[in-house]
Amino acid sequence: MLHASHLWLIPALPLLAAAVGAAAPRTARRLPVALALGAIIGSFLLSLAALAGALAAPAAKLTANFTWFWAGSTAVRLGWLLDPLGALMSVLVCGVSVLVFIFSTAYLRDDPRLGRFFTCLSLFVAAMLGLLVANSLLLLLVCWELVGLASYLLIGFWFERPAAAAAAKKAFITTRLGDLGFLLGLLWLFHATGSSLFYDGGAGVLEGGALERLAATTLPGGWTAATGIGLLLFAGAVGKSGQFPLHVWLPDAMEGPTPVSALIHAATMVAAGVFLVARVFPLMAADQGLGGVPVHALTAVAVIGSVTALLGALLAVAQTDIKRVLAYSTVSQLGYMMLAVGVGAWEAAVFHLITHACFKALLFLGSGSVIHAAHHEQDARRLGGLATRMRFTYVTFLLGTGALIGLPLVFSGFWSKEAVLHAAELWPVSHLPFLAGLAGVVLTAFYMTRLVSETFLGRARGDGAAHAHESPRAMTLSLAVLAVASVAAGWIGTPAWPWLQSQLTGAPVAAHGLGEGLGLMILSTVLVGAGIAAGGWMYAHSPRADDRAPDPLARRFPGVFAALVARLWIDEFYAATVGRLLRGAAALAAWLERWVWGGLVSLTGRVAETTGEVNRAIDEDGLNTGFDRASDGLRDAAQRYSRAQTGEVQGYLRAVVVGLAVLALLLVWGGIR
Amino acid sequence: MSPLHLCLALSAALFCTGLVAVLIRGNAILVLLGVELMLNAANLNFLAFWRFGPGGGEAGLVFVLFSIAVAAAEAAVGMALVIAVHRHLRSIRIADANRLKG
Amino acid sequence: MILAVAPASPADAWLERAPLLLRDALTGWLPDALRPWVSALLSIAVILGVFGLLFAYMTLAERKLLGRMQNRPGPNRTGPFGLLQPFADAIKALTKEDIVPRAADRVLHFLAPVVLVALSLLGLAVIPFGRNLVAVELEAAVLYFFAAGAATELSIFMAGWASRNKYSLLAAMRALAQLISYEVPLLLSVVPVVVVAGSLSTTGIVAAQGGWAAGIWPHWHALTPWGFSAFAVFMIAALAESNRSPFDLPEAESELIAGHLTEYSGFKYALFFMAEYLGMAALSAMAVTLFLGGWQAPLGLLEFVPSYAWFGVKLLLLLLGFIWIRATFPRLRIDQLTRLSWKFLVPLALVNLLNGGFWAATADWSGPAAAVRWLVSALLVVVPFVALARSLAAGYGPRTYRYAPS
Amino acid sequence: MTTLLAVLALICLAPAVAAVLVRNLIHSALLFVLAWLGLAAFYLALGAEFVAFAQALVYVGGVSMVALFAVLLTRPGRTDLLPPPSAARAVGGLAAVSLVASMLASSLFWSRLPSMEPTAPIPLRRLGELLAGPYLVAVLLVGLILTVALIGGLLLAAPRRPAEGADA
Repeated sequence: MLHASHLWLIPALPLLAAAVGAAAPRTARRLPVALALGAIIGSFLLSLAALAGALAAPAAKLTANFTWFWAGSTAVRLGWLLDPLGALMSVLVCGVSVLVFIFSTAYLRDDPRLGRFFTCLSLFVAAMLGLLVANSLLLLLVCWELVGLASYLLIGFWFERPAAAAAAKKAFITTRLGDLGFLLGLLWLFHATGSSLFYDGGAGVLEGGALERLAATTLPGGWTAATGIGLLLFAGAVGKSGQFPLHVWLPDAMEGPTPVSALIHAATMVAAGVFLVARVFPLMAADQGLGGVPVHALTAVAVIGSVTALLGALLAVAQTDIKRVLAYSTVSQLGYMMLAVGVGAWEAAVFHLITHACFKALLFLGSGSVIHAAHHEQDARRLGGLATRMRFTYVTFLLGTGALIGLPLVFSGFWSKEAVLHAAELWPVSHLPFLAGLAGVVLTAFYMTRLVSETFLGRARGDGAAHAHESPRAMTLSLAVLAVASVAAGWIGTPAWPWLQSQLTGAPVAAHGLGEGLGLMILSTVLVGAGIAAGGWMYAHSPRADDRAPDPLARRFPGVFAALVARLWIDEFYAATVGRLLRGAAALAAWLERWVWGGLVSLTGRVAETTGEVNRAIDEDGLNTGFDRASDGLRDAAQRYSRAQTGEVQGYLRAVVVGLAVLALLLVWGGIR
Repeated sequence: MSPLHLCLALSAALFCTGLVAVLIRGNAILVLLGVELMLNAANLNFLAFWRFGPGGGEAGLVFVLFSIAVAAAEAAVGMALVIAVHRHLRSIRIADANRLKG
Repeated sequence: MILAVAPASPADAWLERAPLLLRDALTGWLPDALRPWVSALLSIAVILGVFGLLFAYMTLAERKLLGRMQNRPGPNRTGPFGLLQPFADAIKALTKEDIVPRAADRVLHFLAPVVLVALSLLGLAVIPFGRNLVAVELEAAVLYFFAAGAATELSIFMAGWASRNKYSLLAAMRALAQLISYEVPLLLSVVPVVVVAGSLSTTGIVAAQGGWAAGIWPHWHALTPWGFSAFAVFMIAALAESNRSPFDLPEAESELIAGHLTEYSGFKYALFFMAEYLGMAALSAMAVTLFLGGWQAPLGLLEFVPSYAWFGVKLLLLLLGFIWIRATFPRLRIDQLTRLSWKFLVPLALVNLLNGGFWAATADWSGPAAAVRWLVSALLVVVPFVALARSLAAGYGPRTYRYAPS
Repeated sequence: MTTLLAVLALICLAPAVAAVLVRNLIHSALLFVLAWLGLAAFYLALGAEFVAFAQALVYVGGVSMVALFAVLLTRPGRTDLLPPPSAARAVGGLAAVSLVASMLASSLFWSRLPSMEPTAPIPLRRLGELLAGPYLVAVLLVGLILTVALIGGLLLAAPRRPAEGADA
């Protein structure tokens, strides 16, 4: 059991490790590693204690608030919040982090900047944990930005590579666009409610009074303050969670080391957006029952989520880089989560977030194992035939794949995706998101089958794959633990036993058995089967001969495939629109700078120059003569007096005694009494 | 002339002698000995007021003992300094030791 | 400051009272105001006479004994057994030409032997030669003794420097180094005696040594572990203080051709000799007073012998010891000399200080506890001695000599 | 009493003055010794027996030895004995004399010091009790100072090892 006022310990441990690691000499390689591992394990244990505390009273929002500083008469208050959502997420983040840390010790064993890597990882985890236990939107934003900074450092960890440096910048700038919305939303919220605390014994922004006031505040055009704030906050989540249209940074972020990818895409950074939306769900939902609102905040979330889910799955189909396939898959799955939040089932979103964290971490670490074994070859076309050489990795990768595509009944992904789709099906506004989700299911099964077949089946098509060996123990250990979690994590939220949902909402959710969603389950099973069949027919049935052979899909649908390979020209579109706009603006600014402002500046300069000339004349001819003479006098006098400083002790003493003698004579004979 | 006045007069004269030694002798050793003489003059004052003063002056006697002990320490360190300076400058004229730079 | 005018105690034996009775007979007719002064003058005269004679016959004894030890007869021509030799020497010294080098500092050259003799005599004033025989009774007599003795080396320095002779100057340097080195253990070895006796006065210290343990073991300080250690340190330091062999570096006939004495002749030379023996006698007398029970008899049944006789016997024994040591040991080098003092005697004396403090603190231990007290005290002497000796001797083996092949 | 003290004062003062004035360093140092001995005698006459002996022991047996040793070790050459410029000497001497003359004058002619009867001298035992009782801390501190001075003197005067100083 951990009291809310001690929650700060959870992020403080990794933060301390990061601070010490940063201060440690560059030659000390082991110290940051040991510190980071110790700190994250300590945080994990603390998180478990916190979870125990939270589950003891699921509905109670246990908080510990304090005043940071006073701005005038307004207190800026921060605090810690202990509820099942935050505690579960902490356990998840810490657990995955522990495994990723262990994996990294083997994966980056020979890297000269191992210590720096673990320092950054610790900072990253610390920021993420701080974000989870924060009871203040302001504190959350601080940690949010720290997460961004740490991700920038980690994606650009191999900064010698231009691609990595560019990807780091891209991730940072793209997410910053969303963060701008977040910041505006925060300011607006603070302005409207005078508080940034989530829960404050009735006075917090997520509690009744504030929500009613926000929903009642109307703006021109029928908007309410709640909608505006919700949409702005969602903009931050869009950036962080790689939602359309800001998803472009996420696949590029694969330039970072694979453990970083696992951490970013599985548990921490991308989860932050979903977590934010889930955390402020009451605010997002505040405008729900109101008529006359043009767009409800949650509707926007659902639409964006469904588009992202479909788009990510589509783009994943044509990728050849293992990690990029997984990255687009992450984009797609994040879309599912947003979709779930948008249709009001935020607990389903969190459920999917948890299961996804497990199996996506597994898949990324598995791909890392493959890449490590294949001498940093990550193009699936040049791999193949690894099933026999890396049996353990293959089996765990298969388990992860099963969880991702949602093989029925056993695998976790099935249950969580079923919960999401079930909620989407019941959404009264539109059926389009539901249909997009179903399409995504097919595509997911298809591209994962393609990936597994190309990577593991057939025969080796490159030197790296031909000489691959099973990875070291530290890697396979992490894989084994995650594989177990990938399978088992789904059992906590089945329709027959919705434990997770009832803990999250704080109210018992009735077990409705399998009957209600049975049709949907059968439907998705069929769709999954279709996807596997199509993938297997195309790729596993007749594996490609060598790495130059064209993709089977490209032979059948060349136009579609080319469009997908080009990622639907979204990056090019940005370059052509936003980029050109910016370039034009820059050119305009340069022109203005050179001819208009430049002229003004030159004129001002000329005026100043002339004034200066006049001043100089007055100074040199008038004032300086006097000063020069005074300075000369001063210097001469100083020289004369410095001659008294002979360095001879007796001279000084003599002076002292003469002074004393004069004093004594005055006192004795001079009549001064 | 009372004994107390005599003591004070002798003390003043000794102090003067020591001071003159410090001021007009060029040799560091003699300067140090002059300082010792000045200390002695001060000791004499303590003793004089212990003996002829308004009473309760046991502290005066004890203080002289301490003063003598400290003077011995001072002499030892002073002479060691003189030797060190001599080794460095090949001179014990106090006027030659007029630079901070060694 | 009390001049010795104590009346003779009628309880004492006649021999014991004899000196005092004699004094009273000689001064009894004087007015009371003059009596202390005359008796003080009398004491001075007696001391001068006794120690002058002692000096004369010590030189003879030394020459005879050294001669016997070196397998030769020694002086035997002047008078029976050479007994008139000292007087012959004195006459010779008085009649010889007094040579003063032209470059010498005449004043200091003259002053040095005079001052030396005067200072050597000063210390004798506070020695209690017998039960009532002390010239000056002082509260801080021990301190006075060492203050008076402190200046003796100064006169050796004066002699060495005033001679304007490089050997003499070397002797002066050595004398200063030796004095600075050995003054410390000398004084430190006395401190435990003062602590245990609880007095700085010589008569008090002698009184503290009266009586016998178990009727036969005198309470002399030298017969306790700490006292023995202090006694040994004191005697070694005393040897050095009086410039006696093996510490006769300022003189060092074989290296410095008599050092500070090189440029002295005639009566001044004789004065130096006199001062050496007087100093030796004074230090020995102090050693007797501090450690050997002063005038106390060694056994109760021997108390009928007058106290001053006991004192004389002990003094003579110590002086003969000086001569014996001179015949036995070779001279030390200057570095050995200083090392012996700073690295061996001073630490030993410091530990012994602790030991004396322990002895004083446990004065009331009796019975079995007394045995523990003796054991602890003995350990405090033996352990530091062995440890110091071993650490100093580390790296030194028995000396081996290599001879060139014949 | 006063006569005795006056005589002793002269015995003390005359060598001190001479010590300051003579050219010869050794003579000067020996005259200082004489002055200190005279001062010890003066203390004795004042009834401060212990202090007098301590003075003789420390100054005659310690300080003077160290000073003479320093004189011999440093072997002053001709230039070392050169006094400061005579003008400076005159100024210093005049200042010192006038300073002390005013002190003298004020103490002898204007001071309203009562001419007290001498207090009883302190028995030696009482002095020991004072030193071991109320002044124990001071005694320990003085011991510490002496130890530090001894070590400091050793370090200062010890020749530098050749490895450390090139000019040693």
